Amino acid sequence: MNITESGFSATRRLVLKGTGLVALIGLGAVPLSVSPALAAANDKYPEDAFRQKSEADAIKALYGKTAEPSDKVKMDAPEIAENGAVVPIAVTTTLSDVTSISFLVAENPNALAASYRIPQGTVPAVANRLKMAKTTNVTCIVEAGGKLYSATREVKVTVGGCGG
Amino acid sequence: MKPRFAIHLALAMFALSLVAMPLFTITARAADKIDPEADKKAFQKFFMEKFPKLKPEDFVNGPYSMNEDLHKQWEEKEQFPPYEFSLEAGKEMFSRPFKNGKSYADCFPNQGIGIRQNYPYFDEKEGKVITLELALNRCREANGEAPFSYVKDEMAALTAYMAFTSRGKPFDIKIPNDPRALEAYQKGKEYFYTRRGQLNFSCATCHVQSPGERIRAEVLAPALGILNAMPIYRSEWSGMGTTSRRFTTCNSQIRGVPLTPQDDEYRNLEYYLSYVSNGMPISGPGARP
Amino acid sequence: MASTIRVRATANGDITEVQALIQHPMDSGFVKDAKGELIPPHFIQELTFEHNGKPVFVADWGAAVSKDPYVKFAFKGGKKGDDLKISWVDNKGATDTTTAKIQ
Amino acid sequence: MSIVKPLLVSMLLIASPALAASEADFKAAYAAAEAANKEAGSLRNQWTTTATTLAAAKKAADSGDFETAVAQAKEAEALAKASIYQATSEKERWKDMEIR
Repeated sequence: MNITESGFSATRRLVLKGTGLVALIGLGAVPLSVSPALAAANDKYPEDAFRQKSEADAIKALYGKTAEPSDKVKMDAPEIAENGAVVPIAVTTTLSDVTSISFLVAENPNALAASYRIPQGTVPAVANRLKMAKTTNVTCIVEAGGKLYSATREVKVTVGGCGG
Repeated sequence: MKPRFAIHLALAMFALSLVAMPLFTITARAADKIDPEADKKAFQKFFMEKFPKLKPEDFVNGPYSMNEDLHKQWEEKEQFPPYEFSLEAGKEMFSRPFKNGKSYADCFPNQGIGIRQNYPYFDEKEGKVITLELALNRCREANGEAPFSYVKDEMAALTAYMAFTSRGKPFDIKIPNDPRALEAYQKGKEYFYTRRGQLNFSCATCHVQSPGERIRAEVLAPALGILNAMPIYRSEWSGMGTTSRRFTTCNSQIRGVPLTPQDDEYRNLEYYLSYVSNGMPISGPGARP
Repeated sequence: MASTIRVRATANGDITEVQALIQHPMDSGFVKDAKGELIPPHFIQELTFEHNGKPVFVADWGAAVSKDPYVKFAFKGGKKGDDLKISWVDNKGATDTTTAKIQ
Repeated sequence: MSIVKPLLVSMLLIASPALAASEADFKAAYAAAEAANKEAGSLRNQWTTTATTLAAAKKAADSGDFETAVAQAKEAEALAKASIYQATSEKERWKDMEIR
């Protein structure tokens, strides 16, 4: 069945058109976050971290330190996303004393997608649905005992249907 | 878009038919008698044999019964399905009376609860197929209210609620012994198998020849049970879609100009597709990629 | 207007599992509308869950969280009948709050 | 041999300014395409690409570029004819794919 490849119709795939467009849109005035090291612990919205482009800058802005991969961080993500607008991603961990969990999508316009503060007594596990601009790596960061652990999976994303 | 392609396509089709012509004359078909019952048996047998591992009721989950990775994503979504808001809106709209005090419940048998599996039906007075969406708009007009668009959220919300009240009930489409009903059924079947659009696909090209295969990121659903989950919340539309919206978008995807929603062709198509899925449980409203 | 927050909180043993679905467009600011103009960013930034006045879960969200966002987590110390207060605020300052009973 | 071809083409161009498409040619080609597309409409089987090509032809004509306009109008006519052919040939051929 030869599917003629044609530019997919603009209106239908608008949600993915965002990839080409990198616009620095200020997210409203929010007081500058305290020194990065405490960024995650305090109760302020990590404004600066959400504005960073790359994953590394976002992690630095959010936690002020780097993460090391650990198999104690179990990540559940689809191999091929059903649709780039609704990608179910979940993480659980056996690490103890977890204070924060974050999700980053490497090649989204802004890498940091979501960050969760885990108070004492809350189970260190989160499931949510994220938007992904294209096939890329999704990374989960767990802050436990002041150190950062991570897990990464590639999730394939592409348009569906025969184009129109 | 390569206009050249269209010419080659036309020529290719022309050449193809020359080859097929002799073949066609050899297997000239007697004017076959319209036999919906036999069609349904053959239709269901075809899919059951093509997917032996699937239980009959699995077919109503479309692409999610075709692929393990997709099935997992669906199960996760179903914990708190995205059509939840539309379903609640539909329930609220369904009970809200019209300006004249009447409400939808007065237009439908059994107050409209648990009857979705009987739609579409053939109205012998009018000699036409009546679908749930058409009946809802007729109810509105009969009570002095403006009809809803067939492809927008209000119609999707109403049909979502009515489908929800019929969940699990098997499709129960009847074809009365009326030549006009048989003809409507036959026209629906013809539409289903007719190639259209510049891509020259028919519904069958995708949903009979290659269900379970991918068309770019999407996995194609089998035609059996394909309407059981209607209306559907599609991640791709990030919104609700009625049967009408699904038919018209399928047309434009293969570069065929869509007809007007609820035209005869679409209602007959829905009549045929629902009939051959008789016995399959209603699973609407559904979530889809 | 009915609340935009749908919550299901079920306690089994000491662990209360919470699922929430929130009605919100979550526009990222990168998408164009039919007329080709950019839809301005409009998304929930902070979502807080409180049990007995104490936050048990706080979400900081960016523009990459899906439309009608969903989140699932669990916490210890909740029991049937307790209240769970949920509130969100978005980048335009709009907010919504609801209280749910743990089942 | 490769030198000859461009030579030939250029000679053709020089010799044919008089043949450049005129508005009348466009109008005729456009009318034919529209008629064919109308017939496809009566068979309930138009293609979206016919409409877009017709629009392109009109646009080219409005900007005075009748050369492209005629070409596009002819293209649209071919598409419309193909959609008519598709409708008529499928009247019987749909049975080939029917599940029996």
